[in-house]
Amino acid sequence: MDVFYTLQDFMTYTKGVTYLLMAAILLGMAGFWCFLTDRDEDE
Amino acid sequence: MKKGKSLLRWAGVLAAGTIVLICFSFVGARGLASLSNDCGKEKRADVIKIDTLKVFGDIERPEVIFLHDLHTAALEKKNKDCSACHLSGKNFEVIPDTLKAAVQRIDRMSPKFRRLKDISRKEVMDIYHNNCIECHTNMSADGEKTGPVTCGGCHRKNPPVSSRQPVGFDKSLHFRHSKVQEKKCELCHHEYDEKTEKLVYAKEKEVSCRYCHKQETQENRISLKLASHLSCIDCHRKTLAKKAKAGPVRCSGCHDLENQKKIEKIADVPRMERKQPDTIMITTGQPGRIKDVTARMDFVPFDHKAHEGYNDTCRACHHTDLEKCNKCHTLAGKKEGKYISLEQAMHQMGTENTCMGCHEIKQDDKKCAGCHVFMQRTRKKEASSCLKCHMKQPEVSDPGNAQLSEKQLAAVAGTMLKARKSVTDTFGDEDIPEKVVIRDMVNKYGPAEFPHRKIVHTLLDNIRNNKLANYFHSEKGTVCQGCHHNSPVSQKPPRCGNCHGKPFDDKNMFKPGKMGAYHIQCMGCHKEMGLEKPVSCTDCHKENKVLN
Amino acid sequence: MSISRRKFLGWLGAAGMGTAMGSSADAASNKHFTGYPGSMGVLHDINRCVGCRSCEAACNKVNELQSPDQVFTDLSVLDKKRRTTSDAYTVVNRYDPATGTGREKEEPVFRKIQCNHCLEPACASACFVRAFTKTKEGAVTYDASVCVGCRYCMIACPFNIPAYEYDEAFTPRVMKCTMCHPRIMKGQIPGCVESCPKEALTFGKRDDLIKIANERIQKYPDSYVDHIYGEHEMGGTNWLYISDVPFERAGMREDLGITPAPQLTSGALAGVPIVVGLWPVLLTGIYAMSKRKEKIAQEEEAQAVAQAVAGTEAEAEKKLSAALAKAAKDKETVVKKEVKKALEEAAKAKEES
Amino acid sequence: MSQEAAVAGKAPFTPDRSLFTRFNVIAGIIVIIGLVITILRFSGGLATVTNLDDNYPWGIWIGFDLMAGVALAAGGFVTSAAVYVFGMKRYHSAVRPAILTGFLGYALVVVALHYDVGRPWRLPYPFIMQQGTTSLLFEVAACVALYLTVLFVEFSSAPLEWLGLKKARNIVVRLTILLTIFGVVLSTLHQSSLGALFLIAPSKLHPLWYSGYLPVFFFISSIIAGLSMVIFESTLSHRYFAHKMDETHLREKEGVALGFGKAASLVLAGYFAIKVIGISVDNNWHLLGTCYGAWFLVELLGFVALPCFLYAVGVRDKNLTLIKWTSGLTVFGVALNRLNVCLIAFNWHLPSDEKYFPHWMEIGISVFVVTLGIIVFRFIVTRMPILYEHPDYKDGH
Repeated sequence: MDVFYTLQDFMTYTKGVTYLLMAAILLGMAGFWCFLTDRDEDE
Repeated sequence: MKKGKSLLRWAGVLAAGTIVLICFSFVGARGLASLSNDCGKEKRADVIKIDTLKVFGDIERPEVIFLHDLHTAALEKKNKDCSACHLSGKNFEVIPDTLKAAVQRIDRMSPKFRRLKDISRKEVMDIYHNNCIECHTNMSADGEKTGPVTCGGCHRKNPPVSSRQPVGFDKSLHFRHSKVQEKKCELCHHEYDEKTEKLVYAKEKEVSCRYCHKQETQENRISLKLASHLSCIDCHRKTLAKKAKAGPVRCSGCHDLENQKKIEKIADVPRMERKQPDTIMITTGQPGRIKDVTARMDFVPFDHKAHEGYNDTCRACHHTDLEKCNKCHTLAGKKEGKYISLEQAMHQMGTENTCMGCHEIKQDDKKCAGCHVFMQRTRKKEASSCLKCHMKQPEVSDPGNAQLSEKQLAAVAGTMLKARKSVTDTFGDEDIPEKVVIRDMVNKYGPAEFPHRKIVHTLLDNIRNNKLANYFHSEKGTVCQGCHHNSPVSQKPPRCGNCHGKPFDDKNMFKPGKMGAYHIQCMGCHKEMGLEKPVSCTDCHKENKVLN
Repeated sequence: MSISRRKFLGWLGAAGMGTAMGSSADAASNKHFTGYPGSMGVLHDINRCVGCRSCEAACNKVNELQSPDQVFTDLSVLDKKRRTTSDAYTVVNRYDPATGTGREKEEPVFRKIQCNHCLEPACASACFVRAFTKTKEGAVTYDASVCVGCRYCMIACPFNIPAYEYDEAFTPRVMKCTMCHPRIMKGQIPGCVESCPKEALTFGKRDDLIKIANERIQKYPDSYVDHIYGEHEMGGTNWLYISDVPFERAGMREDLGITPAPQLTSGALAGVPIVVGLWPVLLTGIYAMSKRKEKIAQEEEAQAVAQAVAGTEAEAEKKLSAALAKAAKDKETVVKKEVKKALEEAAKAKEES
Repeated sequence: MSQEAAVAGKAPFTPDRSLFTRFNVIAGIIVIIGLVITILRFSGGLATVTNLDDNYPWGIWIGFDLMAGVALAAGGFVTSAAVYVFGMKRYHSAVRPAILTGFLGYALVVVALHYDVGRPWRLPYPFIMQQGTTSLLFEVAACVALYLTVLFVEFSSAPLEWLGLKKARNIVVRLTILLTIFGVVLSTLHQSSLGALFLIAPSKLHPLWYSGYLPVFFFISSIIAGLSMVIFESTLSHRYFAHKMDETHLREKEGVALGFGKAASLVLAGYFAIKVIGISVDNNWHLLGTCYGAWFLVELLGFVALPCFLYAVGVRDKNLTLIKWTSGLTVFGVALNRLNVCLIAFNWHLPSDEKYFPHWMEIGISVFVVTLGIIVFRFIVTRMPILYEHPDYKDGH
């Protein structure tokens, strides 16, 4: 793993990853909701 | 619902609202920022807190702040004197016969207001309320400016700040008083006789008031405050009544900083005579020995007479009584001496109550600081300097048990002190370079001519009449060490450049570079000695014609 | 008076070594950060500074800044308090230590102001294009080529250091001291330090500077306040100060605390992904529930309607059948009548014939 | 109603009137001045039109246009959330105006931002060049950018109906719920982050306003601003565009005012509570005695507690006028809060003569931007199906 000497560097890296994850989550959620509910219509 | 209003108006209102909001907020903000600092309070020297009722338990209202001089002045106008408020106290205190002489001149007054004793809460409270309010109301009835009559008026929440300065009875004052009173010491000095339970005067046993009269009143001795106010003020008052020149009777007369500066000072006060020794031998207390085998160090001859001159009161050294140091400060230290050993009592640094501590403080003098500021305070002193005080004792047969009386010891001390040579010594002018030319900043300036010999002479002149300095600079080359530090004393010390080269060398990071060294040393010294020059670079460096 | 290149490389080498092995111990656990090992800094000894402004002059020269109207040898500018601006990376101010204490005027002290090059720079933490970099040499540098000019760095800086070229129409930049990073990389020392005649500025490794500072403090206890400003302030800075007067008497904030800037915002930043992760769940949940309520409501309604409709149909049926029956009956009677009539006529006709 | 509509119809700006109505003239003048200042700012730099300095890098363009602007544009997400997520269908007619105001609000914020930042053409840099992920401003930027898009899409159904592009319109409508949830998430994030921007400057912002809760304060107060703004805006538009409103809208709008008023009152109460908690956790009680403390109390009592109470009274007595005026007060209050945090209580250590006071041209631009908003709003509502439902799309929901 990379070695960070300043909290600044560390956060730049980790927050960067977090942002990517957040994008993924937002899209994933929408998709998952559809997957979860696409059979509801016929009840 | 109002009809037919045009959007225009509304847009207007919006815009106006915006602008108003913004402006108003910012004006507000500026106001806030400017208002943030609070006003200063008036300062007086005669602020007296009346919280007498505290002796009867808690007080319900804030204590009264009483401005004494204000009242004294007001009463004077109506040519009333202290007796208007203070009852004569002839019989509120037994006056010992031995002090009759004094008493005849003083009829003491109770420092309390309109009473001699605090009998009961109720009574004391009434005394104040009735008298104060009565007087105030009467005066205002006569249309005179006067004090408050409402509760809040006296029991104030935010009293004026007291600028009361403690005042001391220094040598000069003491001399002036004893002169006026034809050396009638008994007028003031007294001590308490256990057997007769009386205050008696003991000749040549006079001590400082503070040795007995402490901060607070103890069972058979009143507090220093009370003692001084009773004696001083009453005497002053009496003398004034006789239309004679007398000391102040107002608070501000003694306790106001400005007035304190006005008090007349006698330059060279003659010695206070009470049969104290001129010279003494500071010993470990081992009776009569000329050398204490357990102490190993030689005793120190001490010029008591001279030091009386250097200090303002005996208390400077004799902090609790006029006994010998080693009575309490023994080699091992003991309870009476707060376990401060003799060694500490004499050598402890960073305090003015020990020999070395006091001597070190003397180095802050402008004339000394130039060199001494660069000397590490917490450094280890050279062993040789110990012997300056712990002088070699004159040879006696069998030092182990040679018996000598106090007097003899003192005499020995005297002779030893006489033997001391206290003259600053240094090299002959021929060995002191006259000028040193420094060419290090030639890229910026012309060479700097350093008037080496002139400076040496100035330094010597500065300490010419300083006995202490002379005694400690009496070896050749000691003075030179001021600048030529960190190298052995020598007629030809190394050049600055030999040690100081490029700056910021991480191998020896504590040593400044050459330019830094020069400027730190020269400018530092000039600053400490309070020399106005140099103001600008060209005061030392020649203007560089080529560059500018 | 530039330090030899070799020694300098030595420094960087040391730094490099540290980087390689040194503090990986701290860094390995991404919890406690001690800054780049062996990073450089400057120690400002306020006690030594005489306010000659040589540093300002040097700074102006080496950074090729716009030269001011008053020459640097003119000390009258010290009469007013100044701050760093877009054409002065550093300024020296004079302070009277007695101000605010009620004491009368005292020997003035001089303090140099410039970027303190924080170990955890607030400006870098605040910049949304990473225009600021904390270099391993210790300097905090600025890259104008990405700067948008939001000036959030200026809001963030606890020392009020960054300045802005407000009068630039097209290429305004944030301006601040760079600790002469370019010079350092060339093996030189910062311009101000080089020019200081009294060595009131000392350049070296931050760790060494702290040693030096402590040495002076303990050697001359009554000439220094027992505190190194910048050792811990705002998580520590590469520019350090020691002084003979309390630091706030020299116009420095002593209430900044020791929390590094990134820490101040980390909490809020940590909240962001949580919101992103859970809000959709929460909201969709609520949505689903309200939808379901709606649905139930609708179904009930539908049912009611159906019943109503059914009721009315039955009614209609009855009516119809009744009507039909009646119609049939009438028809019958009519037929009978006709038959009867016909029979009668037939009978009549028989009689006549 | 009809008669009122007629009155409103007489109002000087209805499109069938000549071009030189009083509104157009004044608006025109403001716009012209605005354009002139615009030219000055972009040719001469910030110094020529602003009083910004090195101690006050942010002026009213941030403090008012951005901070207050974003807060007041919160109506969009609040309403759409209420209607689509919480299924309060009875407020449906309020959605479109709210979305429109929100959209315009954000659009104008972005416009104002172009004036404030040094090199506006670089605004996309945080996304395309380097990502300063540790900066809360990055987070704000990202969310605002995304949310603006979301709002645009949400709003686009109106112009699409207007232009009669059925297909596209239907696609958009089908996305509604997704967009709404997106919108709420993004709003939560950037509304709070606007407050979090100041977390990094504890030494500059006055302790009474600085708090670890700043993000929460900002988010909650933005909801309040959103609710109030909807009431405020509907009042105005009803006064001037009543003739544009269809039956449903006119029928529902009282309900909207009452419902939103009630909600606002409730949230204000909560906001007041957490503000007090904010004081207590940092133990800043003693500061209330100071001048800044007094100012803080003005904000807290005059613009939080008071409107909270007034709303409550208004709702209990069904007093629409009171509710409407209160909405105005509340909007003002939130704006004031933003100014306090961003400018007035900021740099509170500075001596008064060094504190910032906006240049008239700065105010000019702010007014100009607001005016732009009004003009565009008017242009849209007088043409597109905002205050009424497009005949072709009845039972659209």
